[in-house]
Amino acid sequence: MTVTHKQAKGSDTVPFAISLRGVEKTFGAVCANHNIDLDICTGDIHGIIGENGAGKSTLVSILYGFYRADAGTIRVFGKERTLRSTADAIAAGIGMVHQHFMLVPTFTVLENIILGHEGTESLAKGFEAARVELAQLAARYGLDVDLDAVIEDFPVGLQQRVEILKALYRGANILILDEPTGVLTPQETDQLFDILRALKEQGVTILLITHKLREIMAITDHVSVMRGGEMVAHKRRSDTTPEELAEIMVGRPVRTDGIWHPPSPAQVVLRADNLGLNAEISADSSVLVSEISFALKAGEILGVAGVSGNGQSELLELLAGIRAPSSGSIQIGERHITAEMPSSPSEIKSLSIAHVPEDRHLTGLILSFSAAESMVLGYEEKIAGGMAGWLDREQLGEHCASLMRDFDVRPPDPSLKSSLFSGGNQQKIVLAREMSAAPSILLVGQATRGVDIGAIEFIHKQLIAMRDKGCAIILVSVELDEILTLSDRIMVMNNGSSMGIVERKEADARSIGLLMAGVR
Amino acid sequence: ANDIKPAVIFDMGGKFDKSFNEGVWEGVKKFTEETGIEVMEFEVTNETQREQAMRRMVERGATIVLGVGFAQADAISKVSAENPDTLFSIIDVGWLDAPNLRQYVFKEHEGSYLVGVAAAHASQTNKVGFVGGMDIPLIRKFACGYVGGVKSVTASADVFQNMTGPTPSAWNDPAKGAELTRSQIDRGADVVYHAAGGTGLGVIQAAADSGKLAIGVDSNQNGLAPGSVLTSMLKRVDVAAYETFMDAKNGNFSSGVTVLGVAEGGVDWALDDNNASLVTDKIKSAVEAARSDILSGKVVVHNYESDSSCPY
Amino acid sequence: MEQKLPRWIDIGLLPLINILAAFFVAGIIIAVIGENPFAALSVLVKGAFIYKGALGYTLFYATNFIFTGLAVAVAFHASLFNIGGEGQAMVGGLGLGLVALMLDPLLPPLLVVFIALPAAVVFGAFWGVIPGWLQAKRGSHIVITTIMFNFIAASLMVWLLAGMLMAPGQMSPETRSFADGVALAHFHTLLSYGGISVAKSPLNLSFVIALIACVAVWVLIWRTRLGYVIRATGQSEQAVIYAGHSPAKIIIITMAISGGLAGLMALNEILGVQQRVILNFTSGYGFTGIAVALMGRNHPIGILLASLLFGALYQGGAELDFEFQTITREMVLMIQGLIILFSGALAYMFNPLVTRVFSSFISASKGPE
Amino acid sequence: MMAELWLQFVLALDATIRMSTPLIFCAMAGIFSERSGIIDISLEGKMLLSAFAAASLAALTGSAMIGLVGAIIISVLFSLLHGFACITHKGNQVVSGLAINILASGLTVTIGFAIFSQGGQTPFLGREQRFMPLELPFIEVIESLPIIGPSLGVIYSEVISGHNILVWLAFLAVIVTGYVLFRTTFGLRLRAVGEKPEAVDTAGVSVSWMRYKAVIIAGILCGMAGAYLSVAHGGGFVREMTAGKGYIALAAMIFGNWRPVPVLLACLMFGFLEAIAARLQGVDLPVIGQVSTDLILVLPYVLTVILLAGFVGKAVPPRAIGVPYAKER
Ligand SMILES: Nc1ncnc2c1ncn2[C@@H]1O[C@H](COP(=O)(O)OP(=O)(O)OP(=O)(O)O)[C@@H](O)[C@H]1O
Ligand SMILES: Nc1ncnc2c1ncn2[C@@H]1O[C@H](COP(=O)(O)OP(=O)(O)OP(=O)(O)O)[C@@H](O)[C@H]1O
Ligand SMILES: [Mg+2]
Ligand SMILES: [Mg+2]
Repeated sequence: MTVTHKQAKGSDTVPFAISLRGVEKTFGAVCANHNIDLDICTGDIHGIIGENGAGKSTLVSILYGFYRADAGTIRVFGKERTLRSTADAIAAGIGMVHQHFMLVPTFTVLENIILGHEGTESLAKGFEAARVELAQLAARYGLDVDLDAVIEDFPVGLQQRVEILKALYRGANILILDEPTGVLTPQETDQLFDILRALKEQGVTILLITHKLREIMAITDHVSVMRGGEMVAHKRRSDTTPEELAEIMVGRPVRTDGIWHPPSPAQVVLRADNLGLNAEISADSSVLVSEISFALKAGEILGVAGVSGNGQSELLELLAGIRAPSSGSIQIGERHITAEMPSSPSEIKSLSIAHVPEDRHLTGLILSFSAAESMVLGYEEKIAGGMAGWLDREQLGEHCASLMRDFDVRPPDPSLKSSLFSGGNQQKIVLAREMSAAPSILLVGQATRGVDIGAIEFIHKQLIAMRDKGCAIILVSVELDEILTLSDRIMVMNNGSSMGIVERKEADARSIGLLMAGVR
Repeated sequence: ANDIKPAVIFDMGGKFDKSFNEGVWEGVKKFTEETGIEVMEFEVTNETQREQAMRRMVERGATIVLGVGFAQADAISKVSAENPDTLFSIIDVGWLDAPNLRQYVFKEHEGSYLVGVAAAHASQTNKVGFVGGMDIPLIRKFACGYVGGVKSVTASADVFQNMTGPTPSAWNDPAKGAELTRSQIDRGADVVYHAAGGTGLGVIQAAADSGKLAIGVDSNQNGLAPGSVLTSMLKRVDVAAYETFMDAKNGNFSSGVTVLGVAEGGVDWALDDNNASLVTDKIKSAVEAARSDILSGKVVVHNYESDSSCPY
Repeated sequence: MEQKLPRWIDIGLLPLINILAAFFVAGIIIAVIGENPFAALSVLVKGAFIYKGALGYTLFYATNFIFTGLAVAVAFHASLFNIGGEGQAMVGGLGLGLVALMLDPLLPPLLVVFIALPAAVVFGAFWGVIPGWLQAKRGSHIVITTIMFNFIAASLMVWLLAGMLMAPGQMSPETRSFADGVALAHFHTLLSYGGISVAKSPLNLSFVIALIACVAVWVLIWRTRLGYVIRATGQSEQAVIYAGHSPAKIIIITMAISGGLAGLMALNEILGVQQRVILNFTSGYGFTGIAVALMGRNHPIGILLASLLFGALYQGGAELDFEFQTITREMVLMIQGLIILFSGALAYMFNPLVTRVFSSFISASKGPE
Repeated sequence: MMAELWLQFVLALDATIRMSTPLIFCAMAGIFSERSGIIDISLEGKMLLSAFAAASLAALTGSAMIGLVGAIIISVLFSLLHGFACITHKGNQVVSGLAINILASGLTVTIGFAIFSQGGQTPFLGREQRFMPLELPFIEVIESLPIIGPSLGVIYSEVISGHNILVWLAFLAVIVTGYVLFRTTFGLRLRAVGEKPEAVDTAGVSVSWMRYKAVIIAGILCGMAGAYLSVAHGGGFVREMTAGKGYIALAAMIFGNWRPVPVLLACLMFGFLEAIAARLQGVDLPVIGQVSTDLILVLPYVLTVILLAGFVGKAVPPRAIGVPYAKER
């Protein structure tokens, strides 16, 4: 099925910024893009949505010359182009902000921006010229960054800003953003959208990939939907609704809210008392977490909201035994975890606490392992007792296959390498592993980052079901929507300390947002 | 008997090591040139090959097998016992016992003593040096004889001693050899003797660069840097190799230990056109005097290997 | 674009093509010096497998490579680059020797062998654990420390063998021979008990131990919890901490296993052949183990095959040196270098070509669609 | 006595510089290669090949300069081979390096024997066929300065003056390396390609070509190291004459965290440890007395381990090192 849409502004004089016909791309047996036709109007913000693995990233990688299409034509501003390399794409005026940033972590902002476009052999001269130009760009689009800061010290929001600046510096007038908001806080997302609007005003064409329909509705002019490698629909934003888009995407109606129902909390299972954590190696010995106190009951979900980098990650690591508290205590049953008597991840596990880490790539999975192997990470003892215990392949495979069935992991192939699953499915593997341990307490970090709406719906349902079975859940998320959808109580963190715990019925986006910003 | 089939097994240094193995090769070459009989050769590259090579030589019909170097002792003692009809000969070994095995032992200490005497006379500073390859008894034996020779002339002389290193590359590190030599020269040495294989080339070159003197070892190294090599301590392994094959050819082969010292012409110092200008009459007569003292038994040069110590 | 090749091409045909390419280049060199490349090849192959005792020697060398290759591979699975196989083997041999020399006057030979064998493992492991500990606890780069530990082991050997351990009345830096019977039985003797007579070769029971080690390493890495954690440590320390293990501990354990395997190499050389500790018995096998492990893709079966290849090259190469006056041991070294280059470093060179040929073959046989 | 000790110390410094020179060249070569993401353990082999090429050409033509040029060419050729295996064909970098090292051992002796029939050695080179030490002017002037004259004079005449041109080039190489890496566009891209090749690729710069350039530069530097060994510091080629220096240079490079100046210091440290080891052998030290030869020989290695364990923090290699760059994940 191919659908093309009419030139929106109806004039034939302004050519499409991008116009694709019959683009094909296969990886081995997988057809990632099949017969793609797509027209993007100059000056538009054009959204692309689709499930995980639908072929969105592949399509834009072709546009950016990163992959070469097997067939099809690409026109940029009406001119047919062969995009053999990224250099060709840059020359054609295309810039891209990748989902996983293409920044050298040890370099400064300035170095990253001018990389490949230094102008002269002498760096000093290149820097000078770039500073001048960047100052102008920053003023024009409201993009302020410290040019001399090192990238790895930057929060993701700022890193992304650098990526945008980099593209603009290279003269892009078409900007592609692949899931730019997946890792951003709502505030950062708002700032990003302000920037995008400013860019649009200056005539830049924007192609935006996202999983969040709210964002599509908020900012785009047109939206295209992909499914299974094909382009299945094109819509004018004003002619569609989130419900309709979701249904085209997933192929069935999706419930985005109304999953929650009142909990029946029982006894307290975990108590944090004045919990604090100081940075270990930092010269300024800054405080990462300070004076956090709360009591968690069985059968409730405690949401932890906050702009990322305000100590939620560290709190989660404290509770998971990865870090030892500097002060205060955590009480679980009879056990008091303190600075003097720190815990360890293995002890925490033995206390029937499971942990879904924030970063599934670095921590939650071992990407080069098969799904079956990743499925027992931290629980190898279940299959093989003792350090030299025997890991039975068949048992591993069966264990994994049954969990994959329960959690609808696609493809349900235990022998597939973990890295080859889409983000949503990787997330499901981690969740399946941790939930199947039937813990009495579940720590969850960023449950649905980068995951498509179908999978989000599924994951949310699972969490509520766990809660109903009497599990106590701590849910850390930068998605305010997610917190509001799932939590029974909400703790808001700012600058390492708690701004207070709000009951669900008293919570709304505005009040929580103010607390997140540190306004009481 | 003209149906002899000789074979030689060089050791790890390789037949072109510019000293020990190459000396043997000279003797082998001379034998081939004179008799027209080809000699089968093999150069070992690891420990296991010694025995294997010896067996292969026997299998291929060798009637006399010459092993080069003490490292082959174990192999030759096994293989000679298994093949009583084949003749064997080994250089630098004197402690085995087999009716079909001839062993050559050199009195390197005597030769080193001679060049020590020469060094002491040539030295203006009364400081001389020695650079060895690895800190093993054989090298200590060279060093000890040398010290004896030096001290017999100038009792108060300083003899600096350095070893190159613990790994096999110690025999092939001319850069380090040169550096050790320079360190000795910096401390005042003006004659440096080496027993370090390829490393020794660095010794000779460093001495030449600083306008000092070096002493070569094993074969005649006087020609390497004419005018800078005072003399060389000759270890006539070529004679041993030649003799072994000749005796086997002529049916004169005898087993037992042959000790080659100054008296037998097995060790000596080298005098030729290249160093004629360096060896003054005084040096010449002193060395000759030392030689006759050794011959007469007036001087007995201490053998380090006899008690693992050096009295000088 | 990226047609997946059938397994037989991937692990059978391609390596074969690579080796042929190496032989082709080596053949050119041999032709240049005026020898017949085919004659040389035939000597190489016969020398490695066919001549009397040749196979025994080939397997004997292969035994060394299996041990050192496995040592490198185990460490590699934890992302540790253990260059110290050479030193670990030396120290393993030292430990074995010390035990044998100490006990052989007191105990029956068989018992001595049984005690000396683990001593080789323990000493080798010890020499691996120190760099492992330094890496885990002090962050000292394991590549440098293992290089340094090779030098230190070599010095230790010279010091002991030319000093207190030297056999009295001897002049070479080696210990006295062990008592009779303190040795691993040779295959030719074992087979002669069964009435089979084969040529003498140094091939001994160590080969069987090496095969057992292959299986053991395979089980360890892919079938035990420890192996799982070792591999996980190699991929992501963060994930390992999260899973409740200590990467430092795993690094140390891994290096102990790796060092122990390298130490086992001493069995073959010292208990198998020399029956005394000699200087430099490792002859660079530890270094070659790196190439063996990497060519064998760090898998015991691959290592076994690579070891056989290297063993054949060592043995057949020596035979080349024997047979041809013009072919020297350096030339044999060159041929070995070429083979490592083609079948190791350039292993993927022919992939695209073979893939293209293969897919055109497939589509031709399928006919036009 | 004090003056004598001082002199010995100064002479040890002088020796340090001579011993460090090949290490410095090789370590800088290593920096270029590894900063671009290519592990290079073939430093040893390339140094050996170029030592051989330099000595042979110098012996044949009588010109050290031709020797140096030949050394560089041969070393670059083998760098290209390394690149062909690891960059173009995504082969294992360590295996490729090992193969080159083994090839070098065999090739040098085989060709050497074919040309010179001296068992793989080249003829001993005369002074005119080598780079000889250059004496700097003003030694007398400095020595005659009041008060500081004598001690400064010794340093000037022994440590600073009296080195051959390649020694100067080695130190220049450090400055150039630092400048190129951190002050030029080329250096920026080079470092980026070793840290995050995707970033360079998406910036429209060819990752492969950058890496090729890096290994070529490494080849040039290795060529100089080899030439230094055989036609400057030494006077001829001997089989295996590099004797593990390439590996020590690699260690120095890691020790210095892939940064030119710390790496220079690490090379000097290795040189210094060797120099004093040479000078301590058989010397009567106050208090300790004579130190055993074996102990002295092992000193540099033990000290390295101790330093590494005690003082140097964790070495952080370029992040993309050893991984062939492929667009597909
Ligand atoms: N480098 C690759 N090699 C092989 N197959 C690939 C590669 N990249 C993508 N694919 C295949 O192409 C399909 C589309 O992948 P793509 O990354 O474009 O999905 P996506 O729509 O961006 O998903 P997500 O929403 O998770 O980002 C995948 O299902 C996968 O099978
Ligand atoms: N080498 C590959 N071969 C086959 N499929 C691949 C390969 N690499 C990636 N894919 C597929 O590409 C798709 C997208 O992968 P990607 O890692 O971009 O997922 P994602 O949802 O974007 O994850 P995340 O958001 O966590 O980064 C997945 O369906 C995955 O299966
Ligand atoms: Mg994607
Ligand atoms: Mg994604």
